[in-house]
Amino acid sequence: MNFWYFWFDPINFIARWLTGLLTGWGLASWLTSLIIQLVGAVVLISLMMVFDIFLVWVERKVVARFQDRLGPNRVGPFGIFQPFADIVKLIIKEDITPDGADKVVYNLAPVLSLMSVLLLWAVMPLAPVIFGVDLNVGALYIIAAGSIGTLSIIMAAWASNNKFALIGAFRQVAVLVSFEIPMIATMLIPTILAGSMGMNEIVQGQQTVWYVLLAPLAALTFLIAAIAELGRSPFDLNEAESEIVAGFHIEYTGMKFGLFYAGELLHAFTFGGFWAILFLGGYHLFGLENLGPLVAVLILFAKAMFGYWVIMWIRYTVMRIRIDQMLAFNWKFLTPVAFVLLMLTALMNALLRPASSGIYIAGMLLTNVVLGWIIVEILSGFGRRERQKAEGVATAAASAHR
Amino acid sequence: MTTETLIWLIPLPPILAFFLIVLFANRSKALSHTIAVGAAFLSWLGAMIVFVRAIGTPELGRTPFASFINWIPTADTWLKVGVQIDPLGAVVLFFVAWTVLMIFIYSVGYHNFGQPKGDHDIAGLPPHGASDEHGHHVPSVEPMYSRFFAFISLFAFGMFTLVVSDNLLTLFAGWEIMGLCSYLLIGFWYAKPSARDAAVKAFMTTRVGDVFMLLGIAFLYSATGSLSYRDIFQPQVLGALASVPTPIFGLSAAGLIGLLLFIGTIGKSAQFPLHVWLPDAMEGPTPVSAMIHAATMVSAGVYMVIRMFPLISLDPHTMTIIAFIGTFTAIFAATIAVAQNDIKKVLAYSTISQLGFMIAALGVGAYVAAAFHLVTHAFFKALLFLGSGSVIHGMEHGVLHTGNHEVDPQNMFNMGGLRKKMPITFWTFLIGGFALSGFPLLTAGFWSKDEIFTEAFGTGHWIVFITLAVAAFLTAFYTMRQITLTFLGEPRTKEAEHAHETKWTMTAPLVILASFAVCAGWVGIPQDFLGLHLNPTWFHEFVGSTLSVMPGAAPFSWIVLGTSLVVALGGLFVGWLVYRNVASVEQDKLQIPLLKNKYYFDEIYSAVFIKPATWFADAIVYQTMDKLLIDGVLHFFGKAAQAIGSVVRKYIDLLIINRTIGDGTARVTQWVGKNLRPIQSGRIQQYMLVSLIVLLAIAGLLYYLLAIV
Amino acid sequence: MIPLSWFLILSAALFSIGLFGVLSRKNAVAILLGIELMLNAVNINMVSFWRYGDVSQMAGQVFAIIVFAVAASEVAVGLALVISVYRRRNTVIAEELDLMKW
Amino acid sequence: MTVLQIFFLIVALVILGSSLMVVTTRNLIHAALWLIVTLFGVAVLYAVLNAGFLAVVQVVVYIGAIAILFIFAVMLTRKELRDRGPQLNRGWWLNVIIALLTFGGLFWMLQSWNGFSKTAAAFPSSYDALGQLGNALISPNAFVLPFEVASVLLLAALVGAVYIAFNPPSGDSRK
Repeated sequence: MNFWYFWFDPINFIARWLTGLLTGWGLASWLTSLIIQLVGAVVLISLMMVFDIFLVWVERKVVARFQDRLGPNRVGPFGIFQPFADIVKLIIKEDITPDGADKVVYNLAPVLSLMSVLLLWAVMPLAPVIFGVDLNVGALYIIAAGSIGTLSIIMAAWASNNKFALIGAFRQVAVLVSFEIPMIATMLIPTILAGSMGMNEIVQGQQTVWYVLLAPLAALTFLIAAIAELGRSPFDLNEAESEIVAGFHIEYTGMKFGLFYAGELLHAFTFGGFWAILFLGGYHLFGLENLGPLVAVLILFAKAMFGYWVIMWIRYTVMRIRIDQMLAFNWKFLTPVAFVLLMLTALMNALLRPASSGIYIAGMLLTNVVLGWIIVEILSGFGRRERQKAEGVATAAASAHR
Repeated sequence: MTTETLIWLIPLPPILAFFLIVLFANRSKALSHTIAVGAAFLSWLGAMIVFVRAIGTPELGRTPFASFINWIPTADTWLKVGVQIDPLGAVVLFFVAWTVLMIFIYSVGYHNFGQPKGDHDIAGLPPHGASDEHGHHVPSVEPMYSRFFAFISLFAFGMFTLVVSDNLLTLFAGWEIMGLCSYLLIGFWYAKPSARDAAVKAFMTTRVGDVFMLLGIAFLYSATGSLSYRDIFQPQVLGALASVPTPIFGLSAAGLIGLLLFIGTIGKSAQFPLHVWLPDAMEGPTPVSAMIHAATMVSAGVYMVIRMFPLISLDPHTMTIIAFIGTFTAIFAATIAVAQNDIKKVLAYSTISQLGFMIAALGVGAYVAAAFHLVTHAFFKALLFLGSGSVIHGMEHGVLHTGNHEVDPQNMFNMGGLRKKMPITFWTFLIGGFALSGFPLLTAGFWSKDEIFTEAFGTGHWIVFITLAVAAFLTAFYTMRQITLTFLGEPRTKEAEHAHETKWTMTAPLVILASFAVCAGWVGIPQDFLGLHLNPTWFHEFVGSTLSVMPGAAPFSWIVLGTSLVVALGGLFVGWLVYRNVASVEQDKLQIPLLKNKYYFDEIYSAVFIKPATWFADAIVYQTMDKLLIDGVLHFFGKAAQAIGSVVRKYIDLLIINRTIGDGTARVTQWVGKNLRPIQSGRIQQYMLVSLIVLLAIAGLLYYLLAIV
Repeated sequence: MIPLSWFLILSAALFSIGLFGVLSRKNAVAILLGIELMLNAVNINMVSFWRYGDVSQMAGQVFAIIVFAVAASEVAVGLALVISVYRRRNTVIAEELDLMKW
Repeated sequence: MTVLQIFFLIVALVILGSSLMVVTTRNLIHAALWLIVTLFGVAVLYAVLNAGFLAVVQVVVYIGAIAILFIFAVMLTRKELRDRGPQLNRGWWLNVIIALLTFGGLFWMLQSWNGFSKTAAAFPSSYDALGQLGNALISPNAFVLPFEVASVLLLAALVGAVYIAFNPPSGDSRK
């Protein structure tokens, strides 16, 4: 019985045990709850950091497969201990602070960068009973944490006293501030569908049907905005090795660079997780999550890994685009699409909600399909015009040449 | 669908077509004419159904198809509008629907649909032809094709409204819509100054008649409180109207109203003395001439008089005036027609003359005869006009072929021998011409004209009878002159040699109308013709039943029959005889200046009305009233005000206001500004500091003051 | 429980500090920073009055949000102006931008 | 003194200290970063006041947008990264007096108000402040008009900012 209690509510089980223990020591109740919350946060963060190490390996392995290589395969079976070797390497490197750097800010930036990612896990509902806090403004919280990441980038770049870093930061900040808009707009779509901004309620709202079925275009838009937010290819022009060497973390060495790197990987995985939560049903998988919270956590991690894999897939397949193309893409395409989606979804949701669930799902899906079709038509028309213009220029040039 | 509903719906398709073409279809020529012809066809269909039901309904005269709605509330009653089809309305609807449909179809060909765009055609001028890829000159399509169909659709709406309405108000509305369309269509080629002038002339001249007609309607409404035929033609109402005297010419109210309404007809049906606009109206495209100025609109004037016959016939004076005007117009226009060289002008004067026949028939009380001639005339005159349009079209083809644009394709002396080139046009034109002349027994014109003669003779109007007989002789003469000059003999010009037959869209209406020009008369063969005892005259029975008392038919007379045979056959023969060998204008003995210049009516009007009016406007109104009197007063005021102003300026403005107040304040302001200048340092923070200190000071002061209180 | 006065005193202090910044800083951007401080002081007041009054009356929060909007607009336009001025005059020192004087 | 009061005092100290740094520090980037600390402190205060939504919005709008814009502006309006020389106007001591006077005036005014030191009723546990706020913002009986006006203001500011900062492609304004 004790075991089943643990199995179905492990966190509360441990919390109750700890409370008993600590009050037994004679501590004040507020101190006890504070300690327990701190312990919870520390445990969660530590787990994520360890998982981050695993992610390094995943990333290196996957990219290798994408590029038709083997990837790390010397340290341990399948090279699984390669990240530890990397860490050792990073730690023993010389820690350089450039001359003319703003030391405090310079050292604060990588911490903030990783912190902004870890903050996100506070609202991540891992299982029905395993979550940090159930904020009623969870969706906004994600954006808020993301803005701290933006801040860390600009701090790092400015403190480095380096032109390349500053250029990278400018680009990144412009991109982040811009892509926040479609991101918020598409995050509001699950919010509308679930009737709440809280992550838990959004996940619970997907008990019967995942929102990716109701709003596939929103899922796609969110993914694109998330990739831009992450600064990964094709939107990785904050790093853009071939142009500005490494962007904002050009001057960082050793473990400080490691923090940025780890933060980036974990960030990608986290957004995979949020993608799963907002659109892919979170820990729901045909009732399997009822077997126990740990199963639910596994399901969620698998889905998050899928999202992470999609992000990687795009990263290693698509080439980088220019900053002006990127901003134009956002302001002239993604933002309008996101707003149209938002309005249309709200409207259709209000119209179809009273209908039976079959009609509701079919109607929402149909709306998305029709809108997608219209978007594709508009895009292809635009593309045709551009192509004709280009061809016209080419023929004109050719005739002039002749 | 009940017949009443159907009658309501008859005028609708053309107006819808008008809006559709104007708003949506004006880019596509094919769509425009499809809409217009389709609308005309729908109206035709409705009209035919109504007509068939009407002739199948016994006692239609007593209980016509009628339906009305309350429209405008007047004090304690309603101004009603509605539709009504009685036997007269039915036959008018019949010929209107047919001619309108025919002319719509004809217009498609007339405006060269399917031909290429002109090389240098501009909107507002007739098309000049185009060159195709082989360098041949071919006719070019009308640039304002859609506009034409929109206008004639609107016109058709007006005509149908006029025919189906059961009261004078909607009749007048249709009447005026047609007036507008007439203006628009005469001036269709608005880039031609002559077309513009003709349009304005037509509009202004008919306006004179319309004003009197409106007066008549207003008088009628004030006298009876209703405009609907049903109410007006009540015996007690008519009796009251006939017995009320008016101070004008000693006419009764009925007579005066009838006279006023008849003046409207004079304008619309181009009777003397307001006939001057109709010949000039030939500047419009030929389908327009056919439809508006021969078949329908000018008939509307006659229709109105026939419609109001129970009222008009109450006063013998009015009837005398009507008879006089009609008879005079008939002979007068016929004499002018004899000397015209333009193929359309001849027909225009012929139209005036024939309308005179109808009016004269009404004047002698021949109600049915007038209606009969109205119907037959509409068919054969539309046929003649369309035929002339076909001839002109063929001639234009010749002109395009030779490229000699000096040759007028409308002048009959440039034609000749066209019967071989344009056989269908020739034969149909011949039928129409014979119908117009009253060729015995076969043609419709004979029967209707004969009936008018019989009535005039039978009622003892000798002068009318003889005058009309002479006019009929002249009619036959100029008709044969026209046919001879146009179709018989040898081509007088190269252009005539190269003319050829027009398209089926133009010839098909000709053939259909030609059959009507023959057959339409057979419904009106008198019962005792030649002393035989035939079936009762169907037309007489049917239309006559419109009146509350069936008019009696005048007895058959050998004198009348002989007269009508002599004038018709004699006129035709003489015409052929005289013009058989005429090769040029110089050989024509009838080019009498007096006739050629239409008795100088335009000049007389110019001298009598226009010149004095211009003189009055210029000399009296402008020079004396405006410049001398009004401007003088105004100038006086202006001068006086200026004088007062200069005094004020000198002693008050300059001295006190400028010197003391103006300069003084400026100086003070300048001084203050100079001394306050350092405050404006341009530093935002300093401003803020100062304003904050002031705020704190005032807040403290206020608090202090409030605390004390 | 925290008394309302603490919040009010804090916001008054923050407001005064912001005011000092606005009045004293040379750099135009820094002046805008001071304005942000003042706006935040106002917002603290709004929210605390909401909390310490009738919580079902949302006016305090609503106007806090409107202050957010105003602050965002003000910063956007203000900084755009500063950058524009810098391009033309090559300085952002408020005292040197005294073109609008006599 | 309860835990919450201690917590408040700490936050208040952070806010005041960092805001003082904002107005006094020489390095403008540091001033902007200090501003972020202040804003974060204010966000915490909102959370203490049960206005969670405002706290998050404070972070999103102020830290995520406004502060970043400030740092941008600072970077874009200098030729070198360091600020040299005094950053305060000459008569800054006068401004200290003015600020102190303002504070004194405000304090004096506030303490004369009888609701000055009242305490709040406990926050109703099931009260959905966020939902109420949302309703109030879009309810025609409440604040929909100010809300719309604010949105129009934002739009105008957007257009205005783009227009002002737009660098004409040709022209000699950039020297």
